[in-house]
Amino acid sequence: MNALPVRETFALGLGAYALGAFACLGSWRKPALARYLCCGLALAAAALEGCAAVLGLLQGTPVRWSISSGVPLFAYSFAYDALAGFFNLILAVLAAAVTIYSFGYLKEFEGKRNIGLFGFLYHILLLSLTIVFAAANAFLFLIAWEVMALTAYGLVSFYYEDPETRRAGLLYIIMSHIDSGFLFLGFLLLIQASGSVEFASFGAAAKQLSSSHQAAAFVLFFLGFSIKAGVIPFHIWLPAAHPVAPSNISALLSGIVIKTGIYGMARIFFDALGVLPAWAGMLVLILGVASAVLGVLYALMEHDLKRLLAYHSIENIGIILMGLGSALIFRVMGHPQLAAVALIAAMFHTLNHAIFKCLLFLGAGSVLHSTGTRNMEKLGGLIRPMPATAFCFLIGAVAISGLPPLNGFVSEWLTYQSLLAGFGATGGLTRILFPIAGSMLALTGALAAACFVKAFAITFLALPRGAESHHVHEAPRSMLIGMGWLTTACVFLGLGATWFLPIFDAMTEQLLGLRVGVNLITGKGLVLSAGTSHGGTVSTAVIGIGLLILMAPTALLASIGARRFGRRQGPTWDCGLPGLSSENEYTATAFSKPLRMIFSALYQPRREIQAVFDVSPYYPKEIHFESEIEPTFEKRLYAPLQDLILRLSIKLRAVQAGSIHAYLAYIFITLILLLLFGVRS
Amino acid sequence: MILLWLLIVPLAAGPLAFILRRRPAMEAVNLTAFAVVLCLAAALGVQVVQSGPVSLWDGFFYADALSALVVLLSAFIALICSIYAVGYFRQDERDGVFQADGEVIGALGAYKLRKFYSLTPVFVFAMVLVALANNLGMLWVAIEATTLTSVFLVTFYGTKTSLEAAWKYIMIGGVGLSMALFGTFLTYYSAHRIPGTETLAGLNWSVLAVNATQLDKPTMRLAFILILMGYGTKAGLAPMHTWKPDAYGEAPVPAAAIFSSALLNCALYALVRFYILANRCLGADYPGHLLLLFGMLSMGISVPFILVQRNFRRLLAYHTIDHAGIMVTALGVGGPLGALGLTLHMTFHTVAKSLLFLCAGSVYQHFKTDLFHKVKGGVIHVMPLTGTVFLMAILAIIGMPPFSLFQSEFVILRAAMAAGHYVPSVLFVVFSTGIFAGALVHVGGLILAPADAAPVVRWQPWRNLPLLILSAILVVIAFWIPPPLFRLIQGAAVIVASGPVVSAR
Amino acid sequence: MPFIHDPEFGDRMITLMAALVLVLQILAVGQRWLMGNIRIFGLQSFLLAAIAGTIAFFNHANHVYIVALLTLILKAVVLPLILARLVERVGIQKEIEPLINVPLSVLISGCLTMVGYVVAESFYHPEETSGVAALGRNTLAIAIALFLIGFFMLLNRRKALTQVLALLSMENGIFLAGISLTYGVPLVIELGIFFDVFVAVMVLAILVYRIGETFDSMDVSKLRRLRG
Amino acid sequence: MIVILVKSGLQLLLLLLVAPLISGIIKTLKARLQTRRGPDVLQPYRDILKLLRKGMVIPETASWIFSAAPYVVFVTAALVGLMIPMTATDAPLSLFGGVIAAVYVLALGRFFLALGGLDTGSPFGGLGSSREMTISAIAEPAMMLAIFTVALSANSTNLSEMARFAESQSWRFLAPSQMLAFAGLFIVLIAETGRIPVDNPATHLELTMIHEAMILEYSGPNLALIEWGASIKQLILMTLLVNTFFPFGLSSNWTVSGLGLGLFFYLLKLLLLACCIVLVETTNAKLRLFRVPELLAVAFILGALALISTFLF
Repeated sequence: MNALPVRETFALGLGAYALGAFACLGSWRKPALARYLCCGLALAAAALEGCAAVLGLLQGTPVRWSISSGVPLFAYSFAYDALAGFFNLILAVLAAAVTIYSFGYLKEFEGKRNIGLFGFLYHILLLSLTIVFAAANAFLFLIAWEVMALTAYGLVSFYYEDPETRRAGLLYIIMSHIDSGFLFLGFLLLIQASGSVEFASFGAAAKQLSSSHQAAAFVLFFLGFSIKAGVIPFHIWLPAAHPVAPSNISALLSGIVIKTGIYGMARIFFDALGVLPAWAGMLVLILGVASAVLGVLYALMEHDLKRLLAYHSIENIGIILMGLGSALIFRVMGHPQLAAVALIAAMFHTLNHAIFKCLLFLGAGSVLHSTGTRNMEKLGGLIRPMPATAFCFLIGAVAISGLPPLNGFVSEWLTYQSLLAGFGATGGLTRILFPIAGSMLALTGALAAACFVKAFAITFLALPRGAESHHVHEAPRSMLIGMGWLTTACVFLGLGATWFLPIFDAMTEQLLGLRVGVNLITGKGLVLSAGTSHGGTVSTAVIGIGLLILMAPTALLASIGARRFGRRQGPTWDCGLPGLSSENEYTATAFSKPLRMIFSALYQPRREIQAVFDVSPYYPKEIHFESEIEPTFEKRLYAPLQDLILRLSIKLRAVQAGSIHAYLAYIFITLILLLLFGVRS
Repeated sequence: MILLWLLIVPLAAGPLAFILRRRPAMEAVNLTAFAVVLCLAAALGVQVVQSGPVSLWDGFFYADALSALVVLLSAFIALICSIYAVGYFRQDERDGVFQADGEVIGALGAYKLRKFYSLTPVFVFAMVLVALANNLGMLWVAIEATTLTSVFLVTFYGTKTSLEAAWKYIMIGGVGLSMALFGTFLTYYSAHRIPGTETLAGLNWSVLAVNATQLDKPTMRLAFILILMGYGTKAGLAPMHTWKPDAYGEAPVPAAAIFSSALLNCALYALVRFYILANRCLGADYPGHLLLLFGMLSMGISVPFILVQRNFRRLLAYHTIDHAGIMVTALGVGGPLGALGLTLHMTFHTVAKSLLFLCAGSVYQHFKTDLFHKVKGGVIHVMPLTGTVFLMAILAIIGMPPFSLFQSEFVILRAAMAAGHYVPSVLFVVFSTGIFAGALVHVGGLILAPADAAPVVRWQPWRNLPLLILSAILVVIAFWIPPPLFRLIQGAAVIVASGPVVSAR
Repeated sequence: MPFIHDPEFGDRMITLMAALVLVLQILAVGQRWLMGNIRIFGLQSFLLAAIAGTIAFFNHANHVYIVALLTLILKAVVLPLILARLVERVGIQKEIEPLINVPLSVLISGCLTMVGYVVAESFYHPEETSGVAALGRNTLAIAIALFLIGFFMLLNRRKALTQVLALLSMENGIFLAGISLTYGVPLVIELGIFFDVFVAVMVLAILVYRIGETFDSMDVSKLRRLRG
Repeated sequence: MIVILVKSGLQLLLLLLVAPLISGIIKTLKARLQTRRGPDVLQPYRDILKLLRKGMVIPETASWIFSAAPYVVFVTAALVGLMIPMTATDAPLSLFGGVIAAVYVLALGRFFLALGGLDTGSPFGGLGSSREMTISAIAEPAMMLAIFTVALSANSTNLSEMARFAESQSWRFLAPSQMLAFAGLFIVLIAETGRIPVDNPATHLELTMIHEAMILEYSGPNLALIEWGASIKQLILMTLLVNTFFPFGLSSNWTVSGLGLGLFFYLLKLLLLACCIVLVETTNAKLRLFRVPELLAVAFILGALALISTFLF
């Protein structure tokens, strides 16, 4: 195949992003123009990047090139291989959807906010994301990584007038700087081992990396990437930052920005660090399970729609880590075949999660756009005024709960198969770890289903609870198109999973050195097999078609009676009370009450009821009910750490207490010490 | 001949400004003098890059790539700050700052201005002399001169706190410089076995550097400790840093900007001169370990103070201590890469730190306070240009990648890891993360706070021009460094790593 | 007086005078009166000039003569006069109790002398140089001790003026070290150093005067407003 | 392609007929055990036919989801029915959906039923959905562990493979792992189909009902579909239990004689299992809702023990 113009389209895409950025900045005085420029150029750039990604994947062989940077020490070198192509494809798909969505969403900013600045930051964010995925040397990777964090900070704290947003933004940028600190040290270790800054040289030098070096590098990289991905002990910034960000930005954040952590892990663990020891894979798997279970448990207790979705990002990252962890374990236990299946499961779930999480956040955004509130206790009955948003949100909810025939089920099924294969193939402790992880995945899936029943039903079904959700209008057309584009992607990836899998072959060949695509697809391209000895087969296409075919007789059966006696509208059964209103409906807190009781050890729930009465306590005028669960990580881990640092620094302030004699004493003592001991060394 | 003119012009500008009492005249003298000095410095740089070290009066004044770089940076900052000073003091006069302490109206104001406009050129003369003096004794005399001329700049406003800051400045500076003098004497003694060192040239750095291997080892070890303590005090390394926050917090902002960038470079220049001698005489690890110790101490001590700081000018002072620590660490790491990291960092830091001080100055003058909690509305609403430039500069100074300071820190850390200093590298990253958090929380809060209805400040020509120039430079050098400047930086790095290229007379 | 030319006599005289300087320094540490301190400083400078003169006489190094003369005029006469006039202008005579009480500070000065010797031994081996060049070889230890005690006095005293005096005595210590090690640095540098010291004293005098005016007391420990 | 369609048509017919029969048998057996006559075995058929002919009342607050839910419940149950080997070892759609797919398709049905319950806006619907989702969430891991045990030993998650493997081994059932898995799965069966210790199917007492609360508002054909779907789901779970642990009598091919024999054995085994369920129902009282997780924790422990015992013994 002649050289496809990967490099040119990629460079054109970057140029479009840069042009868009400065065009928006230039036109910040005229909001309408800025909005058109921002969305138009971003869409064009996303399309270009999408083509580049597709060409890159078709190309098969990685395309490498480098341009000299200002500082003659380092060149900016790019490598457009399968991994970069895949992640850039996800980015392009999401960027297109979010840009179309933003076209309608930003109309609301016109009077109040600076759209030019928003467009500038938005373009630079997408630009830096594209470079992060295509960077081929540590220097360029770190620059793009920090620019991404910086622009994401600018966008997260876009509504900076309320202190909650500012605090969340600062927490975000400080945590992301800590993780780039870890990455910096990790890269330095590798650069020292390989002598050069290029990723390719890391892989080669990984052989003679001493085991302690490799372990140190692994821990540093794992900490760095899991802070960015929001793995459990380091996740506290995610539920804080995503809800306060504008909805189209939190869609991008959850969809692709936390995936840079996953991309980093795939690139470094499989490419640059050589074969990692078994404990590394197990650590990843265990933290994956912890993130999945705790993520969904905390999500259940949220009644802020976007915080709920943020916690679900943590859960799905956990599922992805399960795939990655088992891939690492299989590789070191000498089962490249199983490792490839596990890696495909992880990468496919990354793609699926990116799409349905972005869809859900856009849905939540249009709900917020119409009603103005994120609190589910005030929403309800939105399915009548906003049928299209409700349908898209429903598809997203079914997909994220992993229910067939949509794409969430396919990747969770592949994860199950790799976990099952783990039981048979490995020995010792891991033999038990895999099935337990499998059952935890089942628990996560079921809890996710429960959580999204709550989210969808309380937000969209029954009667509107708060004043905000009464006279509500449907989201503008462009927002619906954005969501529609992602809904079709969900359905297509679900039903047509078997046609989509071959694109992972190039990636598994690059990272693990073998192609397993062929034995994953059997039965005339319809059935997905696990390609392992313990595996089963499933075909979402047949399930989908089966459901449709069976729908026909049942509809016939049910319509016999309905035609003759018709259907009547009647009030819901209200046990004889005078008319049922929205106060009697089940609320989000009530829905999650049984689970709060069952997992009370984890939540430590706290409840306060004050009855306000004037005559006697038995006839309360008002009852104030307040219940909250304990933010264990913030309270137990991060708050004491922060207090310790601040107390320490306040104590250290005494060094500069103002007395000149003390200052001179410091110098005197240092001089005497150095004179007596310094001279010897 | 350039060297002579480089010295004469600033020296002459001082008394000339003193004679011409009226403000516009003094401003004009200052501006023209520093513009001429900048051109001369640029010419010197070009000549040194093309034809190697320049010397005058048989080696008494000697300029190689390192000194040319320091002179260029000092001259550039002096010009920028003098432009800013014009606007700054006009605003001070409008605000009646000089009348504030109720003494003699008018005359005192003029006297203060005369004091500033006459002392700054002499101060710049002293700094240029530091860079050009080949004789180590002359080097000491020049640095002592910088201290003496800058004391009255610190007491400019005449408030009680500025007096206190000045006293601490001169006392700690005096102690430091006496230690440096002692070190210089010991260096001179350690060269007593080398023939022909009785004459004046005996104390010339180029002579000593060439036959440094014959220096007396134990004496050099003691001498290096004393020099490190002495010039370290001028550079503000911990534990001798205590004068810096007071002096920078109290001095008028143009002076503080020059202190924090140009004076720091001169002190480091002196340290580097002796490091080269010690490196060739004692080997790299003895001076290296000492420098790493002081570097880590300085970075460590600045973290708590930045985390709980309440005054943004003092925050910038602690930042300078941190960056002094970074540069000394780079020197301690040594080797060609470490040296390049040092010279790169010196250049980038000079631009970024002076920009920060000038922004802080504008904010200070508008809000009449330098305490974070006293500044009501967000700076970005009241002063849009200053706010954005301040935010950009603070991001640059804490090492955010698109800007150049990240590149120099990358070089330094890579050199440190290559030399096997694992603990210092880890500490380096930890401290810079701490400082990142502290600086961003405080300055971010200052700039991005929500706006109450404060009127937008109108365009201030004199003060915004330097801001624009410096921020433009800051953005440009992040992506492209002009080749002649980069060759100068590389030449300086080669000298730091391996001593003088060719032995002057 | 034939014995004048005998180097042995010269060496004895220099060591005697250096010892006297050290004793004066320890006296200054315990001294309460400001004027007393200034006079001690003047006497010390005079003795230093004498040592320099003796070394110059024996080595016939005429640039050392000039240095000795300069020290005599500048440090022994002019500086004490300026400082005395400053004390009258400000009008504060008595130094209050130093930070560390007198007996303890004298004891510390003793230890510092010991440190001086330890440091001197660590690098200065006079045996190699013999004869005339070895004149005043053990004055180096006293010079370092002078420097350290001066530093300690700076640390220990509250009065601004005494701190200036301490700084000057440190500078004397260095001057003595220079003389004993290499018979002083080249003349031009020596002149530069003198000039700097002189200007420094002028600046310090102005500052002390200003502090006297604004804080109406020279007690430096009151300067504690700048913290954190 | 045509063969699969014919087979699934046959199996669908069998499914639709046997399901109400089994729930009828359970009801009558329970009544007999409690010394009362109880309705005759065919009563569920009459109920369904009666409901199919009745008119429907749709609550005002309900949206299209309320009326779509019954269809989804019925269709998902039917589809899973086609994946499970009932009379013959290879079920018609077994290639296209393993046991994990079956569990998740049932979960899809439950998802929409819960949404339907909440759509009515009445507190009972919310109560039922919340409890249904909670209990099924707790039951999932236990079910998965039990299924893993069987699947791992059968080297495949396809139900036909599992049945064929179980058939090939003699006295496979007596292996400790199989017995523990059977016990765990039996508890999960009780929880999933809403039998006595977890939920009382017969009651309409507000605070105790779980499954009934969700379908309170349904009437006419919708209610018929839901009832029928629920009975099909019950049949599926019982078949899963029966055919993976006691596979004798499953015919290896789709000949008329083989199917006849298979059907006889299949109904016999279902009858036995129904008797066990009835025994459990009559001897136990209904557990408080917050004690149910302890019961399911027992099931989880049994599943884990079963799994460990596969490679211990």
